Amino acid sequence: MKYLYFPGCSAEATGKAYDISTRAMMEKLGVELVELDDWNCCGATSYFSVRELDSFAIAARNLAIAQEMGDDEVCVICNACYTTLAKTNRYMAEDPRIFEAVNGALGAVGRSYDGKVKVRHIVDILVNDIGLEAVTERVSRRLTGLRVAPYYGCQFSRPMGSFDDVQLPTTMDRLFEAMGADVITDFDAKTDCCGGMMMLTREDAALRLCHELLTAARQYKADVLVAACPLCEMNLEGYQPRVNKTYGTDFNIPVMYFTQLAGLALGADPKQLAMEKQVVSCDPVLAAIPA
Amino acid sequence: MSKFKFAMYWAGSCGGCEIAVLEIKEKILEVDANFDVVFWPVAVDFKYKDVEGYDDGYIDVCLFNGCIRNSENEYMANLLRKKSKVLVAFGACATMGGIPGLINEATAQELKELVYTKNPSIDNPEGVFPQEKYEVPEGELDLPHLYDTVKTLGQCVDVDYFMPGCPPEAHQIAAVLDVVTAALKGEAALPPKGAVVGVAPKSCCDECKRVKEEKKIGGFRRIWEFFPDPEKCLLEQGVVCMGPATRAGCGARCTTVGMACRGCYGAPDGVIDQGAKMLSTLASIVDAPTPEEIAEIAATLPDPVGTFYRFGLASSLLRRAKV
Amino acid sequence: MAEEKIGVYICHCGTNIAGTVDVEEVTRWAAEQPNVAIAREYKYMCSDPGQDLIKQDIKENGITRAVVAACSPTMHEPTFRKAAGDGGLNPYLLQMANIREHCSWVTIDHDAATEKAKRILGAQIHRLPLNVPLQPIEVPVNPNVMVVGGGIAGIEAALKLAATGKKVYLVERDPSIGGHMAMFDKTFPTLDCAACILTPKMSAAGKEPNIEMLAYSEVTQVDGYVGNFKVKVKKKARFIDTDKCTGCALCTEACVVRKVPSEFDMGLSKRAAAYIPFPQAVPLRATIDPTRCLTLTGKKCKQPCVAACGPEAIDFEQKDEELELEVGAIIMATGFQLWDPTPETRYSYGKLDNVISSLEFERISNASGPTGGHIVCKNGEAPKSVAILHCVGSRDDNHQEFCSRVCCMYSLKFAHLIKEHLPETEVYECYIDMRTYGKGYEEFYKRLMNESVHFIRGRAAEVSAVALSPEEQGELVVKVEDTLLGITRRLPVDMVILSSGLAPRADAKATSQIFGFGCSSNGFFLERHPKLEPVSTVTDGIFIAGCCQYPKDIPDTVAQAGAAAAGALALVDNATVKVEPTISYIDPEKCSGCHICVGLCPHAAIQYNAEKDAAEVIEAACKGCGVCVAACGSGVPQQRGYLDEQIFAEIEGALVV
Amino acid sequence: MTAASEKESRVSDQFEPRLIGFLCRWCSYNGADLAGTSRMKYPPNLVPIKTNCSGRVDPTHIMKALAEGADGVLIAGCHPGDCHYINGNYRTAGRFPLMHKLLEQLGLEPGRVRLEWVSAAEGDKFARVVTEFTEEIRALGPLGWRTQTDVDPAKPGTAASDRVEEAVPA
Repeated sequence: MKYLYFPGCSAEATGKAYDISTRAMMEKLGVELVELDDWNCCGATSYFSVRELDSFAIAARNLAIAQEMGDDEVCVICNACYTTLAKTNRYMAEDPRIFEAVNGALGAVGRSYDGKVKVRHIVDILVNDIGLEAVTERVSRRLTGLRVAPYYGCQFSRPMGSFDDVQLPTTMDRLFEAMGADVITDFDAKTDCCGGMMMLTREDAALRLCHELLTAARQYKADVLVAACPLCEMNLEGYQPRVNKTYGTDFNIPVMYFTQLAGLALGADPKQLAMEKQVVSCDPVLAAIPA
Repeated sequence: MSKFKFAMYWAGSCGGCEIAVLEIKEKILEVDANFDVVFWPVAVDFKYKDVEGYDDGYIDVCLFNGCIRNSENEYMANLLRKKSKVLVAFGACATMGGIPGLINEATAQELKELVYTKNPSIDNPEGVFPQEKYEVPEGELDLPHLYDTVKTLGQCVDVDYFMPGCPPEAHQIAAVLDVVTAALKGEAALPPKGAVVGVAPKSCCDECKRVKEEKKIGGFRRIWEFFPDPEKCLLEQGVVCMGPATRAGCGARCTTVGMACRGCYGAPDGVIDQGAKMLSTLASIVDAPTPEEIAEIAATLPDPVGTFYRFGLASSLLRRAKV
Repeated sequence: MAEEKIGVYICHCGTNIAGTVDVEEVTRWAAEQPNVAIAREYKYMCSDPGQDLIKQDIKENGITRAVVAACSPTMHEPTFRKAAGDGGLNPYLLQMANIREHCSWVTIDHDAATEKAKRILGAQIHRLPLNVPLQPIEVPVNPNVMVVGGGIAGIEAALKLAATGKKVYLVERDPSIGGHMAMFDKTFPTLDCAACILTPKMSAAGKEPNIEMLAYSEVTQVDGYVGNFKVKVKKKARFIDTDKCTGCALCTEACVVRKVPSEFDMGLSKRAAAYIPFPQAVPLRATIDPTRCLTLTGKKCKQPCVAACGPEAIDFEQKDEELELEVGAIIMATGFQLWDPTPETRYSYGKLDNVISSLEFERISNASGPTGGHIVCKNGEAPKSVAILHCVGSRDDNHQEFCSRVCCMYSLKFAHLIKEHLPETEVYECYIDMRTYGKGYEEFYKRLMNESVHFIRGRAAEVSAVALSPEEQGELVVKVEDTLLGITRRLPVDMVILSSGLAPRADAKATSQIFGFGCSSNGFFLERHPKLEPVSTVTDGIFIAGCCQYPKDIPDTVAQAGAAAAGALALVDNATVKVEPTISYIDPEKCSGCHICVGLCPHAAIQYNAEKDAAEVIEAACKGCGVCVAACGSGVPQQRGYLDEQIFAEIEGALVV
Repeated sequence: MTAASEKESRVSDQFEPRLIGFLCRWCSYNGADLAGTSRMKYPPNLVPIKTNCSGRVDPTHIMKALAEGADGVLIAGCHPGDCHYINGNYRTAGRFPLMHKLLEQLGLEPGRVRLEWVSAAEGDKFARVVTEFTEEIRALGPLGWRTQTDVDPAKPGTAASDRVEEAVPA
């Protein structure tokens, strides 16, 4: 198996561990990831609300490159990238004017895009292409007894919900159940917003959201929160100290990229999964699961 | 009194019609008693120029069999029309194009390629094709121009009567000749111009003795695949029988001996496209629980054109394949 | 064909047609078409002066055929055919060309619209000379009416019809009539008790000699046509001899199976396997639940019910009965079902206690309900705070796109009832828009605002049990944005009521197929015309009333039931009804008796006549689908009004321009 | 407004297909009416012809339309199960694929004859179908059956490809 891979900007900075663990995990699954040539930011910024058409063009450039590389689908790991690229496809398909305008822009740099490259979230690929059986077969370190709270975030299945339920996504639940974890399936904060980029502009608002999420995780007695998006992961983990300071709480909940925990179950070494990069120590998690 | 003038011509067809005339057996003597043959290439040696020499309307009755396949056919059609009082389109080919009409699925060029190169039994490395004009020491030889589209006689010239059948049944031929003779003698009236003669009213099913009941079939079968019930309607047994969309007159000879009707007598009155109608009939009796299944079964019929337009493609609404 | 003098009448329909189609140009063009003697245009052809144009031309100018280019024939064909008839022309020598719905309204470009209008009109002009005079077929009408569904709509319609002396079959699926209204406590905005106004009607229906009540029964098959429907009804076995049963309910007390969730109480109370759904049930007869009764499920039982039943009404051998009824008209009043809030996962319905549906609250607040009318939480304590969430499943692309019209009002009613029972309890109404459109509704809303209910304009985002503060501990937390204050709020409450929308019956589609009419895209029964025929269906003789057509409140339902009853009466009160003569006929002189059409007729209207060796059409049974016409290989069956040559002519005419 | 109908209103010099649509009276014709009352816009190329049931539509009608110069033919009926005549549309479902196969043998592009189930409530679907159909046929170009056989099939004549002076054999 081989996939074209779009890491996204965060994967080169705050979300480095996500990129590293993704590659490690896929290697364990025998899946080859071919990084997209000369890719650029997906455009998932406030720019979308400033100049929408330009943002479409920015996103479409990546898809155009994927098309040039002769692939009809591209794997993304970030919820924001996923939504943005999928949205671009959808708008180009539904509005010929956008289609023409975007291709006009791409034409200026000698590219064109037919709108046919499918955007695939890595969770989608894991559960629907590789399949839970195949994954389970390769599990060498079952996550028995570990209370996992899968956190999907708001852009995982919304608004499109292409491969999972819009309101109540369950793909990661099923993935970690297959890996033997004690998954908190009724974790009802699983699609609440983490605050996203608000952390930079309206920190108070973002912190409140994180506080809610962490409280929920605690009330559901989660050993670990797993995220499928660099921004979610950073807000929930990196800002725990500030949440504690603001709300007088004492959260110290491990938050991991789902690829890290899955990689662990698939027998990857914590180093390969860049787990030392985590702000909140993952040792309790490692301790909780039998080696 | 002098005898009436009889002519028969063989255009694009197999010659079966010519033989069929002899099928009337001793009745041929009556024909001889009443008619002088003034043109009948297969029987008597006349040349085209003889016919060209006749006065217009010199011929009393001309039985014209075969379709209009090439320029020579068309030339003779026009010539004989001019020279004949009564011009009869004789047989399936003349009335509706017949078997040769099936070439309307392709073009003359495709046909030539098939016959002179593509045919597996052909050894023609130089790719020699018949030329319409060819120089020889004695001068220039020429062949008629082969048409892309087979036409019926009626599509080229004004026809007085149409007599379908591949070939027309002997008893029908005899009957028609009787009527014409009587009419020429002034003893009877000719049928209205343009009439279809030598046929019976209703469809072939009317003459077919098989027991007919409600028809619902789950698929199509060919008679070599099973032993059809000799009493039961063939259509009900899944055999594609053109009977319902075919004019009566032959006496249902095929179905009587267990062969499905091929439709050589053409469509009954009121049906303008035999093939389309039969397609509708056949598809309508396909039965299954869901529309999807019905559609699947219906689509399993091989070669719809050859099945439904075996004789009638040239006279159908579409007449030929897209070129 | 004979020389015909065709009159062409082109309607402007104000600007509806003339705004897009160049009517003058089309008229000029029409005048030059073969056989056209006169071509006129007029602002409103359907107006009296417009119709008079046609009548005059027939009388004074010897018009022998006419075509009206205007709206859809489904709209005005009867109007114009009648006009032709009045003018002395056979109505079926008039055709309509639909240049409004199919042309002016759907086309942007004016030239293109004008050309299309010519093609549509041309088809009819070409066809007309081939039209033949037809006489509508007059068939006798069966005076009986069937009403399907015994809710308030069905009861009302049945009573109205019975009052005119017509025999009515009232078919109800459940053991008792009453429907949803019987479950309600109060009705908005007047707050009169539902039982007080419904039960009299229920018992009246039960006593009415002209109403034959078929409770616990379902329609399985419908044949026939307007005025002459043949309906198969399955009378499900109650395992009770209803003639003997007195409704004393001793069997229910004796029954040993006691833990069956009561449908009538939304599962909030339990009933026995032998049961009477509710005390005011009509007919007041017991029913034995075959899925729960020990005897009927093949288990051991001492059958105390048999011992308890004085009149020996219990009959475990009873079988389903199939009745064949003949009626002239049918009224559909099959109602709605509450939209099940489970898929709206963010509201945690079925996951968290005390998140309840509106119908559950109706039962809880009902004096005859499971709590005796005491509004309490699962733990039996009165809620100190209640949140009522509007538009659950409604106005939502993920669920039901439409507004159910009644939820705002019943939510206000709930708030009032809570305040009435528990004045100290805080009530929050989380709404998108407050839609109080009916008589006295807005006033009721105003009244509630003075009953210190909290109105929060905002669709609730989520109901969660996650507490962020001590006061949220053990509470249900409703997250909602107050769009008027521009803040998000967390409301800790003891009870959440989900004001679900009204949904089509799960089997509405199947039902509509049994009766032979369609459903709208939202799943409710499709009316013949949204404005002018809201209680008719495309099938003549079948009417619809109440929530099976679309969500509506009780007053509208009752009004519609009356309208449907009037529609049915207008039909069955006549001895005969005229049906379209566009049916098939077979010329035995041409038919070879091959039997193909016989087996294909969907209505068994073709039979084989052995002595003629030909098929023949049973006129009364033929509905005019034309399947036989298309299927016959010899082109023998033909359909009046849709002859092959007429269709061919339309094709030619449509392609001349 | 659909992109297609928008184009249709702008561009005038392009090929305008001539389409015939057989609509069953109970579902599809009313669906087309609904598209009208809802003021949905679609290209003007299709002329509807009303039949009581799609089961009344005889393949002969389709052939006739094509022979008369139509570039495409649409047959629209009730969804299976919704047929006002119980199962009339089942017959349509059976005839259609067989006719399709026959027309393909005669070199017709499959897209030229189309079958759709359109209910009385699906005005939007009707508008969409006509828009798509028009654009597809526009892309296929003219069928021009008349010009290729150069005859009104009813009347005698000569195929264009066959025009030669009367050849007199030696």
